[in-house]
Amino acid sequence: MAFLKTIREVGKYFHDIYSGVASLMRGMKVTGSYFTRPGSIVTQRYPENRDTLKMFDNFKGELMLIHDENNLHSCNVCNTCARKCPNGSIEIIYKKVEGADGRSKKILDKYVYHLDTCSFCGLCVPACDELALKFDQKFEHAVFDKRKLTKVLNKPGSSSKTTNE
Amino acid sequence: MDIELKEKEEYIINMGPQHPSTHGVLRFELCLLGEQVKYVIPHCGYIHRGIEKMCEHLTYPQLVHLTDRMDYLSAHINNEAVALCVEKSMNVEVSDRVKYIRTILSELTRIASHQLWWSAFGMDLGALTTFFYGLRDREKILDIFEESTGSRLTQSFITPGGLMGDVHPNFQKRVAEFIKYFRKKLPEYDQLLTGNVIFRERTKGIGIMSKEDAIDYGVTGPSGRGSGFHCDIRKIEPYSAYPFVEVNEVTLTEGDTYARYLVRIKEMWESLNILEQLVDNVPAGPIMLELKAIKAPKGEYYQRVETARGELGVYIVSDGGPSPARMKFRSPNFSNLFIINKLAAGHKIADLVAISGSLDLVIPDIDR
Amino acid sequence: MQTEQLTTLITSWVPSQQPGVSKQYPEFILPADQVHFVAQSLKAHPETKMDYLFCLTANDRKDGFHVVYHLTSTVYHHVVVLKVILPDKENPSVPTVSDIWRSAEYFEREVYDLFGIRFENHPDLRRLFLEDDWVGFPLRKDYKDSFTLER
Amino acid sequence: MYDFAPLIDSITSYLNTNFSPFWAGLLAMVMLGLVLLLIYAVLGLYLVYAERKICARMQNRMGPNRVGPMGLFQTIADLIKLLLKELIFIRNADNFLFNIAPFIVIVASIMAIGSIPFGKGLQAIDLNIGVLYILAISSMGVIGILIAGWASNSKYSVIGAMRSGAQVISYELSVGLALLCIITYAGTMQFSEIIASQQNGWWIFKGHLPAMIAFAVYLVAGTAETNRGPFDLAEAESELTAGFHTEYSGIKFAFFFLAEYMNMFIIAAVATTLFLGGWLPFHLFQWQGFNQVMDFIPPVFWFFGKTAFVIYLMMWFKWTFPRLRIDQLLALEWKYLLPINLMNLILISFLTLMQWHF
Repeated sequence: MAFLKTIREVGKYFHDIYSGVASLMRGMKVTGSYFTRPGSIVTQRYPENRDTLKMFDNFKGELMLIHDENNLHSCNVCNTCARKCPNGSIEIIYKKVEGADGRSKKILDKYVYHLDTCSFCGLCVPACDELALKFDQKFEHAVFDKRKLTKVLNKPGSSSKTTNE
Repeated sequence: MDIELKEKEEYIINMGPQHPSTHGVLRFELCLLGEQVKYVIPHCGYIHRGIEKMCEHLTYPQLVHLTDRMDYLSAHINNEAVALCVEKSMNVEVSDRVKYIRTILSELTRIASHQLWWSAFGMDLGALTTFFYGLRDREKILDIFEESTGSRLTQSFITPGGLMGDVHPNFQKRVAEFIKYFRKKLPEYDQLLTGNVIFRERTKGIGIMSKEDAIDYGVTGPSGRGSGFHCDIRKIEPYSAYPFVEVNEVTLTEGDTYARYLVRIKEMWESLNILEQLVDNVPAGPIMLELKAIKAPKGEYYQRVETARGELGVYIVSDGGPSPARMKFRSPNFSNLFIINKLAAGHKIADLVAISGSLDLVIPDIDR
Repeated sequence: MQTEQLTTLITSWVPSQQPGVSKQYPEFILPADQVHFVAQSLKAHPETKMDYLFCLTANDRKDGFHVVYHLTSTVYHHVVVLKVILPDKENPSVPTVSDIWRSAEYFEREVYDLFGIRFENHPDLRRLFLEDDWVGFPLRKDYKDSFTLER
Repeated sequence: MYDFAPLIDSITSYLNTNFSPFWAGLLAMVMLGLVLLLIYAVLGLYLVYAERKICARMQNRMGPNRVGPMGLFQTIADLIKLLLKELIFIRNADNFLFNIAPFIVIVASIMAIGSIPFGKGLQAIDLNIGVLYILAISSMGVIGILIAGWASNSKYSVIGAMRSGAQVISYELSVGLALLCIITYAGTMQFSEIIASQQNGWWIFKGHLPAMIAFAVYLVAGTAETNRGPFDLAEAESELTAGFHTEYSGIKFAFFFLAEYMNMFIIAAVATTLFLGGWLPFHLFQWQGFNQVMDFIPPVFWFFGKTAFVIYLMMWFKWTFPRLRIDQLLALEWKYLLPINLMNLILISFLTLMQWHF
């Protein structure tokens, strides 16, 4: 019996070697097959494909104030977006002017957006009743100077739709 | 305390806070006896941001985005936990459409998380190619997320009361495509790693965790289920669309590193099955409830969900104000971490790496 | 086990228990010196078998610190919440349950770290997240530092 | 055809007629040294490039593609970067040993390359104990690794160095025994004669199954000896950050890095020479036409082609398999490779004795 046991153990020894090598071969088949198929490369050549690289419509890039062709935006300084922002990334600086009807009215002076503290939670966009805000497709946020991340969203010379009416 | 007093002349090594195998800023204090690990003391807190304190200053919709940053690999599920807890406190129910979409997103998140875990686990064991295969397939899921939610990692899409927006019209088609794609790719994972003789030798019988230990230490998720601990919240307290689908809890009884590995691989198959049941049946309906103000009434609320790593508990104490008076996240990784000394003591350094890899720790979730 | 049965059971152990306010899970407010005994009994009792402590936390309320224990059974899947109110805000202390559930050891270290509640007989009560020389306990309501975002 | 001996003879005779014997010898040495160093540097750099391209293809990536066409100059750019980098001074390190360790490693591999036959007559020194010389020299490298680990005054480095010591010393045995199989067949240790004995067929084909087993064992043990692939325990990125060269920076790190790749080349070159017929072309039976076409390809190409094949195999191993644990590594050597090898050697001795090989 002891002899049989030895035979079995020797058999197991060689079976271990065989099954081990076979399992290694299976793994090598996977990597080897990818090696022979250059079509499976998934790398995107980023700076070269800048022209064709299109982000999805919903992509949350930078916040922007929508301006129409007459350089008009629709912010009416209600401050909802600033209040909704969890990080205090939006600051709305306004000035009070005398309206046509004699009542003082708030007019947007600077819509300040701190990109450095923004966490792209997207609470501000649906909060706006005037639909004045949206996220654009920009994703290259890197700058050399941190101060450049503080942006003024209303374009120079733009005015609000509501004041013009 | 498993740890005896430190003797003189011990060979102490600090593994971390910057170390390739701790996957983040976690520090293991190792006492070595040659190659053998005598004991491990985990030191955490390197990425403690005080999320629970920050939540006390934010309104409920605002604090959702902080939960993304806890376990960033299951961001959707963390969001869902908060949303469910707040909805439970307000005693409202979202539409079936929201429930279905939430569950699809959660299951996609689970697959993505397991894919990243698989990649990193292979790296831990020295198989460098796994990393790229896992990430290649995860990219498909992230594209689905990006198309619908606008972000790839920290989506903040699920919010108390519903969703931040409707999903993209392509959503269901892309998910169905992904299911087909990934069913083809998953066997490759097995060929590359699961069947490999070196891998089996490295993981089988290493770091055996008994069921009692798992319950005692509160080790949940795939790590706990590898020990036979039936801890799947999707089965115990079904939420969202889980009551509508057939969920099979994957459990194994060996409790070693290989069992924890297999549970995750099988869970990916299981998640694909769940997705398949859901993706063609998404009903129509509103995506956001019409609520005057989203705030929890006075009281205490607790919601358990199953993230990719285990049981996430959200505990809200509210005074009825716009912000919670106390927000506690019972994060799965916090409990999963501290069993490591029990599992790794007596094994080799290489085994410690395998064990900590098989526990699938995400450090920001431990520290919060 | 249903809420009524749990109430009678816990009342038989601690007559001075009070029902909590939570509607979600059965909740019991216990005196600080009884919590270890109740915890042990809940784990040992064949009809409760509360062997899994899934959450231990504290919160800072007006009437003192509340230490909250969320227990469940892996056999029966029923949940019970124990709560201890510590009116002494200067030097709060409660007996540890880390000898009953190992998971409590680290939950208690976290609570000690962030609230300053001492757990008696805890084997290794050190700060967990913050540095050892940190001053104050951040999750207390009266905690002030220079960089908390105030709204 | 393509014999380099006349070229080298003419250079030697030119030196001997125009210079005194002392200067002639010195000039010959300097020329040889420069040529070897050039081969060493270029080969090392392009092996790194090849590895990066191959692993990229296996991982569905593109690999280096920015510096030069297809990234061909990437490794040269890396070398320049490493040359310009600061050499970090380690506090409390043994400075003399710390500085000398990379040189030991790199000198060992340069010396080994000297006796490798790249083509007919294209061999710096044709020792009559060539195989023994290579074994002796290449095992010197481990001394450098041990010194590097010890002198860095870092705990990770020491563990890496000790692992490397245990590993290289035990796998040296298998490498030696596997080579001994072919030496038994060929009856000589001189590289030129081993190649000459393969004129009528490479040893891996005419040595029957035992030669194939010896080749497989040699490949595994050789991979282990270079601290590569699934046997990179001495570096073990995920366990010991970088093992024995954790504390090295700049050009000293580059020395370790180059030496690793050159050791791989040496292992592959020795495998080529002993098992795959060195620079001999592939001949098939008596097909004259086919054989003449094969003869037309220069021997240097044959040598590098075969070496590249072996190197590709080693890279394939590395990018597919997980790393072994230290005890499994030693178990593989002492429980599997060594017994198989010994049995194999007995079998081969018997075959040689009976003259059963072709």
